Amino acid sequence: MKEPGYFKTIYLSVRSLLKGMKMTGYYFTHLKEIQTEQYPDNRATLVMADRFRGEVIMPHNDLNEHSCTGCQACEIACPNGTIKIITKQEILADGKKKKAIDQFVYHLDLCTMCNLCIVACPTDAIKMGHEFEHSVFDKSQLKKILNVKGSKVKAGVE
Amino acid sequence: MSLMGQDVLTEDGLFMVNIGPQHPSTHGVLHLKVWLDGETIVKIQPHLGYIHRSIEKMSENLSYRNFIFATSRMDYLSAHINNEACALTVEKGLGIQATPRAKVIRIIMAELTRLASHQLWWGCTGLDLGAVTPFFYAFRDREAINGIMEETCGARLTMNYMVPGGVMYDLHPNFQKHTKDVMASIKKNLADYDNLLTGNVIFEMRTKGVGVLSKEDAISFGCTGPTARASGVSCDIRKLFPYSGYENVQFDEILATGGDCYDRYMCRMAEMRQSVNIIEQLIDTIPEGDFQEKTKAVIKLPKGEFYQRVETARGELGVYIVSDGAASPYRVKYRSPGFSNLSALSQMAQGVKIGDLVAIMATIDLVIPDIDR
Amino acid sequence: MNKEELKIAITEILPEITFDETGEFLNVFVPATSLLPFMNSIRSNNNFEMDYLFCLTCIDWKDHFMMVYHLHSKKHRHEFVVKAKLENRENPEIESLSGIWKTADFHEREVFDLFGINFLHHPDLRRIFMDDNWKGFPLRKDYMDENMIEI
Amino acid sequence: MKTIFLISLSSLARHIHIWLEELIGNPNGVYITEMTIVGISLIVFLVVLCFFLGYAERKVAAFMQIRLGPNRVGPKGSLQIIADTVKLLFKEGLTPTAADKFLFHLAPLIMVITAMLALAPIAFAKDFQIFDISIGVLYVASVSSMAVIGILMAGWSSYNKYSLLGAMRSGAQIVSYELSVGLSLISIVILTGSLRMSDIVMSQSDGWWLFKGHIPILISFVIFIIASTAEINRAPFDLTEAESELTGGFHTEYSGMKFAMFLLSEYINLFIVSAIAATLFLGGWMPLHFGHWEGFNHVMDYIPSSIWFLGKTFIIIFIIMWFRWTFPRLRVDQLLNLEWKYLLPISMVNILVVTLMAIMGWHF
Repeated sequence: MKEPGYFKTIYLSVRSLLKGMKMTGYYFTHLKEIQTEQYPDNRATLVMADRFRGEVIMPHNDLNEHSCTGCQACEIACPNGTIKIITKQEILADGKKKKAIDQFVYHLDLCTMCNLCIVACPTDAIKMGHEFEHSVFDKSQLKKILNVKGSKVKAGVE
Repeated sequence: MSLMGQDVLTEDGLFMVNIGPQHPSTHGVLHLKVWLDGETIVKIQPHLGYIHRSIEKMSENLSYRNFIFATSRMDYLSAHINNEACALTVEKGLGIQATPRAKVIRIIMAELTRLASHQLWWGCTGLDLGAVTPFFYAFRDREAINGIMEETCGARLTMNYMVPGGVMYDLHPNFQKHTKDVMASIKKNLADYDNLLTGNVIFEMRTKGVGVLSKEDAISFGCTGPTARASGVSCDIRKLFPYSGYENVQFDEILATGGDCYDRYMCRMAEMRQSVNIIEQLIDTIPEGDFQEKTKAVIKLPKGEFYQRVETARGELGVYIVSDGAASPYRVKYRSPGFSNLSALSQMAQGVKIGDLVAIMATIDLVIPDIDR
Repeated sequence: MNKEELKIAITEILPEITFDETGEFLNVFVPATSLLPFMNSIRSNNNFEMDYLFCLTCIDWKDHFMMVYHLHSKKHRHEFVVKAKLENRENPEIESLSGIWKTADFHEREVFDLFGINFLHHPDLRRIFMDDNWKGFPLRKDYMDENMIEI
Repeated sequence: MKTIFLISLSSLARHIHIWLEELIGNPNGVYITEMTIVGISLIVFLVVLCFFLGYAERKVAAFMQIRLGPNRVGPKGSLQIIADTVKLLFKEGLTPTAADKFLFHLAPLIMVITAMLALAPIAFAKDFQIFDISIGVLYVASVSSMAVIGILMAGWSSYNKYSLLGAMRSGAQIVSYELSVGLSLISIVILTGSLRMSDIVMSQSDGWWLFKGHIPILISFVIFIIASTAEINRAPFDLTEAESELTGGFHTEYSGMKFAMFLLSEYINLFIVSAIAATLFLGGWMPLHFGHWEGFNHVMDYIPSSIWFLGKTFIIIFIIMWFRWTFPRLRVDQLLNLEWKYLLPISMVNILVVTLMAIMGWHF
């Protein structure tokens, strides 16, 4: 390929530069193309995707019941040791003993939001919440107990 | 006199500068010791390991379901493809295949990841060469892809969507519509990319004939991906060792012959168009059916060794699992593309200017966690 | 060449080689002492031309180390795995291949760093990931560290 | 030209002068007082100008990059720069232990002072000029090239290898581009026959040089814009800073107020270069006139001359900003190539043509 001559080089260079300037000039004059989202201002209207993985939560119903049986499947499934389940023995009405959760401890600081615990859960007791603003001043606040105090296992969940 | 209290020159009369670990254009914590003669680079010595997190050692203690998540953190721009490589290796060990639907989903997701990765690379290349504006145009399109990822996988960067046997859950109902919209806008915006950088005379001067890597060197250094394809090495794993149904897709392997920064750039630009092409072929014909093959709760691979290659946005990622029959791998080796590509840097940057070093680093598309693992 | 042809051709180069065909690749077990001449010949031999070393690693089998080289030929499109057993756990040594494949330079440094295998005649054998004064070799199975925690 | 406005900057200056003469009486006292007022108002003007330019640059950059830009502090983010200045004022000014302390502290001052000096002969409005020196163009050209001393000093004294590399680049760059800047200035001087700024402006009362000078002046205008962009180290010629190569170039080690001074000097230089381009090529404070359109010309005369001057200046500033947010950076050898292979030969030929034009009287 022949090298373009001196003046052609200048012409081609200037043309390519003007092409770029035309582009930036276009966006400078078309302000509707602006992509910025005003984050803390749009908090009220900000909708996260329904599958968004922000943190692990354990939904409770109106009767303060959850579906966690304390089977520890999530604890085994977690690659980082994020979940610790402390169980207790509950005595049922007919005198039988039954394993139930005492505390569902969730270390948010260790969690990588990989979703493996939710997939592993046989009773759909935990799911991913949409909260993503997790900054705290003290690391210990990131250790959360997911089951509400006094909550019980939903009837019929084994 | 400053800089004079001690002898700043080395014994050979060279000027040693540390580029990195904190430097705007090393894309992370790469440390290059550079010996300069004036502005000309005489010798380069990469120092790695600032972000070594021993993912290989960690994987030895994780089950076959769990170790996949960590690979998202290696090459975080190709997180999907990394996960896919692990899932494919486990599937190979189990002797199963993903369901047809999962295979197509995997290809679409992998190509979306490649597009997003190349877009970020394009923006960073502009940034490294001193043009700040491309970065924002690149992010405009990348955000749209990330939105799709978030909708279907639940995360924007470290998706962990692949599991042995398929994908974690089915596609989001809006997936097809959104993907088509995004593809249409990306095709339109690729013209912007060309106007802003590709044809620009300053950009061409900065990249043409800079950092030439010969074909023999590219093979010898184990370079893969666009870095090697720009030198004329045919190394697209999607073509050579098709996995996950790439054999049924029409696309071209992009090859160039120059091996300089400009060719590497053009390879990636063409690859973006190929990825759009692949996605458009598949998006309307995703087969119905299960998204995941049934696997046992505890996966145990038989005794043996399993090696799986995939083509990430940067090149060939190999996952080498040695199993002793237990529930977690005995040894995992990730053959990361960036590690080999980086080793060719010192060859490419021989005798170039500092500005060229930045251009070379930009066009071999370094992702440091991928190199350090 | 397919696996059978490869086996015959490789045996011609070095008769004392043993094979293992259970996996995906043809595994070729080479004595550590004759690794370098063997590799040299398969790199330059026109029938092989194994010009692409795509993976180089090591496995710690507790009583010995196994060096693993995945090789591919860009021209002939055949590939096989070369393995070399290192019995000496205290001071494992093997010849460096960085003169044959340039990629071996970095990969051998990685193996040296994480397994402590001494590559003879390597141009620049230093730790690559870990700190220069790190003690021990982390990917060995018997590696212990006070910072390691049980999850 | 008729003076239409009673309240114009020149009449304001004249009234202050008369008032001071009545108040003080002694001519020397009046002179000193006037100089003090000029100095203070100049500094205030420059600070306000830099706030404005800083804000404008950010907004221009943002809109070109499909962003919003500053929008938190003050209405539409207009006070963002003031907030940044306050932050920089309170920031600790670090000095490297091994730095040459004296030169390290001196360098930013030299940068700012040389930048300010070059403002003296610029005509801001009709009859409104600090110092109408007879060698105005020469003065500006020589003073503005002194900025390189500040950059070299900063790079040398910082005890930082990046700084040193940046400073050395700057030396090569300014020495080369000074030639093109000088030659394109001379092309106007040839046509005007005077180095005095006011004469140059007056010579354009019947049309700006850019229009009546035909293509040769257009070429020298383009060369002037390119070369002066290089001379004030702005992208795509910002090799002295080159943040992707040399992290911060010559000002890597500066922080706090000393860093702000480099920023200040950059914007003052940007203003000066644009002001000179506006004065020499676009007629300074002269309104836009078209041959026989009496009505149009009359309307144009109603716009104050200072608005004309600042308007033209800001258009050129915008173009230079536009360059910055569009182009990649050149490499150091390509930078010198551009000067010695393209700009300099073209401007030399151009000078010949302009001289011929001046002799033959081919311009309007």
